[in-house]
Amino acid sequence: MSKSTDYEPIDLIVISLAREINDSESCYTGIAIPSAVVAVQLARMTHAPNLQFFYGGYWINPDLDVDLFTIMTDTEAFVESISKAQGFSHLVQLYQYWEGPKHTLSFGIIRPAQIDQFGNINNSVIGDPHHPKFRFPGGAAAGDIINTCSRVIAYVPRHDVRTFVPEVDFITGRGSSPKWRKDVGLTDYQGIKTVVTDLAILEFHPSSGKMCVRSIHEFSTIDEVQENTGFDLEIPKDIPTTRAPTKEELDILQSKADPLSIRNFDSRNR
Amino acid sequence: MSKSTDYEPIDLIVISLAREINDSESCYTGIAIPSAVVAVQLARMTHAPNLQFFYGGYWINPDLDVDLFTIMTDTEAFVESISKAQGFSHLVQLYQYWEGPKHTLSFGIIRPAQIDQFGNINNSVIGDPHHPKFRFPGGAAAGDIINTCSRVIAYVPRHDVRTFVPEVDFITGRGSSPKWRKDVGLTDYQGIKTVVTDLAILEFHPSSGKMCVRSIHEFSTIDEVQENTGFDLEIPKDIPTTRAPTKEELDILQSKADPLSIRNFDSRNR
Amino acid sequence: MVVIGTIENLVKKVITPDIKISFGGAALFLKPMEVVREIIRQEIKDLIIYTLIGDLDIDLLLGVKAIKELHSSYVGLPMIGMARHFRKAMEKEQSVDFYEWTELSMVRAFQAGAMGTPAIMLRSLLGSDLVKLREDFEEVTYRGMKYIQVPAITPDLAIVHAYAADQNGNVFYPKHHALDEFSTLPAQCAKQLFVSVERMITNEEGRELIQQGQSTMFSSIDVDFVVEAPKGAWPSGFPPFYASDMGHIMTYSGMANMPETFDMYLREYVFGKSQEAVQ
Amino acid sequence: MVVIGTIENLVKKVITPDIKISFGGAALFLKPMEVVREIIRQEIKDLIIYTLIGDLDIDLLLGVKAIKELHSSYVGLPMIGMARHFRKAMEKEQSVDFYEWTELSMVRAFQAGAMGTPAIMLRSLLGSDLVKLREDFEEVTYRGMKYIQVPAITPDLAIVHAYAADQNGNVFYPKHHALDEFSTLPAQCAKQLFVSVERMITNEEGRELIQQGQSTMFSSIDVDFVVEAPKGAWPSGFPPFYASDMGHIMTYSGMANMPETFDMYLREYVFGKSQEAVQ
Repeated sequence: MSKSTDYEPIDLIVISLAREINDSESCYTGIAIPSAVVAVQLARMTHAPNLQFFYGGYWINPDLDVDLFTIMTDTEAFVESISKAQGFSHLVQLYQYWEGPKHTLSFGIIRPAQIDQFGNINNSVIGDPHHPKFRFPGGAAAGDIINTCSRVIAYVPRHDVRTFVPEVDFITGRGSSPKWRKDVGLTDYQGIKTVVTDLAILEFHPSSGKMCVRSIHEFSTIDEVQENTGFDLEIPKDIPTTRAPTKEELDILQSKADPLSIRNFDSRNR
Repeated sequence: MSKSTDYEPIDLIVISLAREINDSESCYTGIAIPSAVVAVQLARMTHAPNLQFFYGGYWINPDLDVDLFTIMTDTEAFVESISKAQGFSHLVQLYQYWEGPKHTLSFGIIRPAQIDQFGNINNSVIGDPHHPKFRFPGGAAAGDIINTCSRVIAYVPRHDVRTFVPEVDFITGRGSSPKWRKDVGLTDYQGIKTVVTDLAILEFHPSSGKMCVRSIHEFSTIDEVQENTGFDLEIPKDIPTTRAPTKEELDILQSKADPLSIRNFDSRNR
Repeated sequence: MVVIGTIENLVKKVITPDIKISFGGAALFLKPMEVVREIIRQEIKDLIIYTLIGDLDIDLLLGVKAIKELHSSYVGLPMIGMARHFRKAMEKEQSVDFYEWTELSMVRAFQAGAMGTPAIMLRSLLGSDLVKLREDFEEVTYRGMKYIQVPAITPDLAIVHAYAADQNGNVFYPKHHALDEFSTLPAQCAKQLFVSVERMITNEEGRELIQQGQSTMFSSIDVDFVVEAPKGAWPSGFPPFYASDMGHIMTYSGMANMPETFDMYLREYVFGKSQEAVQ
Repeated sequence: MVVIGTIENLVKKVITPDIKISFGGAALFLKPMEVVREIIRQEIKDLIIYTLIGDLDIDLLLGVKAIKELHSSYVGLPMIGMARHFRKAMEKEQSVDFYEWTELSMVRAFQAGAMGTPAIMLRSLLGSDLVKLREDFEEVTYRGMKYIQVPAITPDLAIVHAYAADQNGNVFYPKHHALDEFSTLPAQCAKQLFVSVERMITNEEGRELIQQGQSTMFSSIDVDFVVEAPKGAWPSGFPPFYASDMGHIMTYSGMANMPETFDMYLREYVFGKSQEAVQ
């Protein structure tokens, strides 16, 4: 890190994720990837109060004023939240928004263990799947979300060559390739559109589908980003700097959206 | 009718249906075929108090002391019955007992509009299905029950050549043919085992699968049965007479199982 | 986002010719009868209807020739008798394409639609001539066993009647619910959901219902259109609020017998009186 | 007919080697943990387990080598980190056949099992290498569209934890229920159902719960075995009664790291204390 800042990289990750969210969109977040949960609540507390979202497959638009982790882990807050949610769903109803007759969810958020230059993700294994060198926990819904939400936002808490590989060892979920999506009839679902890391924000070239740099964070350099990426990134001439967190964003993040700092689970584990 | 009795033919139909039911079996009855509903409740009120049954896809073992029609049509009885049922089901749970991982229901009861010598039933159409001469209401679950309950009991309120035909115009549900059931892998479901009419009780020969007479009612003759059947019935040498209703059966039927005489809907309509 | 409106306005806006509609309810229970009457009042035609067990809803619509294509496992007046206009439409006028399903196959096709799977295998249809009438029912073999594969049902719109809706569009169902899945099954497979309710309530009242143990039958996010229609299932029943009005249905059955008396029925019970007066 | 018994007796009677079991709950919520501990106490091995999201339940059973074949979409300790014994079993010992599903494909396979359909088509698995590892996942085309067809899951037994059961075997769920379908999905596809409950109640109390608006999660007719196990989901959570015990799960995560400390964990929390003392 070449510059010191008054926030942590994980704060910028969460804030950048939140900025990818537009008001009145619909989405789903799992409960096991902390920064995604925090980012959604931060977006709701700032610019996206009308986000339609399922939390834990149950609450629809849960309490706007309390951090979401508390709802799941504090039984009193759980009961309290029931009277403040806009509605209640059932798990099976949620799955109807993945594949079913209802409208498609606008976006989902995932955390890949490996991602390659075409946006394929691997949350399964490194090495022979039957005799793995490294076994990840598994994709859970990541593969489903890539093929059922209109777009997907990925985040990577630690940008390094272990995560950013030329070709994933195993495709848990198929990438952004527009050609493949056309061939297989999945054009309504664009795959991963954006990858937010602790060094930069990445996106995919609309026709080639290859990963390129959208912006780098104020405390990182383009060399640092390229060094920590296992393949050649497409780098624009003038590289924008990721907009730094505003004081308001940081305040709301720290005091309301994530007072228990559950986002730090993401920087500790991977 | 050659003899006068102190009961109506429909009473003997219902009582004979009830006698086909064994205690502790499991079953389903629809709510639209009155004599089936009454027969099940009569069986529960006499010799089968431990019958496991779904009523209307909702109650499991509903009130043993009230007629079932009242539960569906009297809102106070409906609410009252909730506290007396042994359990509550959901429609979709019921369908898991038709096709699903749970044990097979012991029997179902159906009312065919046409039935042939091999136990095929037609509740659909007479004539060209696209330009029917006569359109029946449709099979509802009759076809499903034949292939998903261990055995099926059929009843025919008016035994005549319009109903008992050599070959049905249209197979709404496939008959008892042991060979066909073996070929298609449905041997767990025997199809129709018994047909109770206002003249006789009929069954199917275990190997040929052809309809034969089990007993004739005390007020009918074998000639009458054969005349009103559109094909040659196998008739045993000594034809048993259907056991007449006992006084207790008649009393319970009239006073408790069906005080509103909904079984008469069956003798009025067909 | 949920649109809340009057039955007149929303029926006019949403229900158009050639629309594929699934109806909630079954067998003289929980039919969206007031919406059916409004469809007749607005003279909307060429409907494609899916209903598990059709009764007065279907017979009325067939009587005014509003249905072009019909899918059901049974159309009749349970306990009472034949559905006159259904028979007439099929036998004499041949004015409707009727597709008969078995009850289970139709339920499975609703469930397949809800899951977004295009077709589903089941066994209970084996041996039935219903399969022969349908190009889209296929006999298939999976791991050596025979099945009939039927296509999913995916209506444009489901119409169901329920108890109450709050201003967000959460739809509530009475505490001791029964028969609710006769309405949720045809609703979950449809692209949009139109709900008539006994009464509109405030969000505050909705929260109180939840506190009292009512369940949400549909969540705000699943609902598209809501109208208030007190006693909107009548003459079909809505336990525990009101029973099926068997007397009225017998009256209907008699009046449906001849065109003159059916016209009288329509004038009296569909066009003639305001909704309040009927009930 | 429902059999009500002690956890010791019924686990011994029902859970045998090579049995295919689906677990209710997911992701540190509503896992049948006391039954898992009893399986370990009785040293039952060679289990075939299906669970949507595996966590401590799976990691404990893998730690004592009780699982022979495992189906799940994810095995880890959500928020906290890797499941140590899962990694060890896969990477070093290769002592378990693990079949990774996606969450949706596993849900659809549970639903297919419940419906008695042998396989089901879905699209979200398209392009995934998970398909290549499975002979029983097939790419199929229906009406010109590509799908992956996965086989139904049909376990011999489902084990779930719930709130209360009456003497008929009706199983109740708290009024403001959440997450219940994480348990009903794996239950409805199984041939038999084993339920542990926070408390046994009388039929009279069951009726009172219904009057108060509780819903029956499973009906008597669907339930085969019932045992009482107060706080039986601990340390997974059962809102609104108790939260996931994240502190304990972190302790576990540390102690699972080495064989010696894992033995201490087992002595302390599985074998060492009576059920009451743990909670």
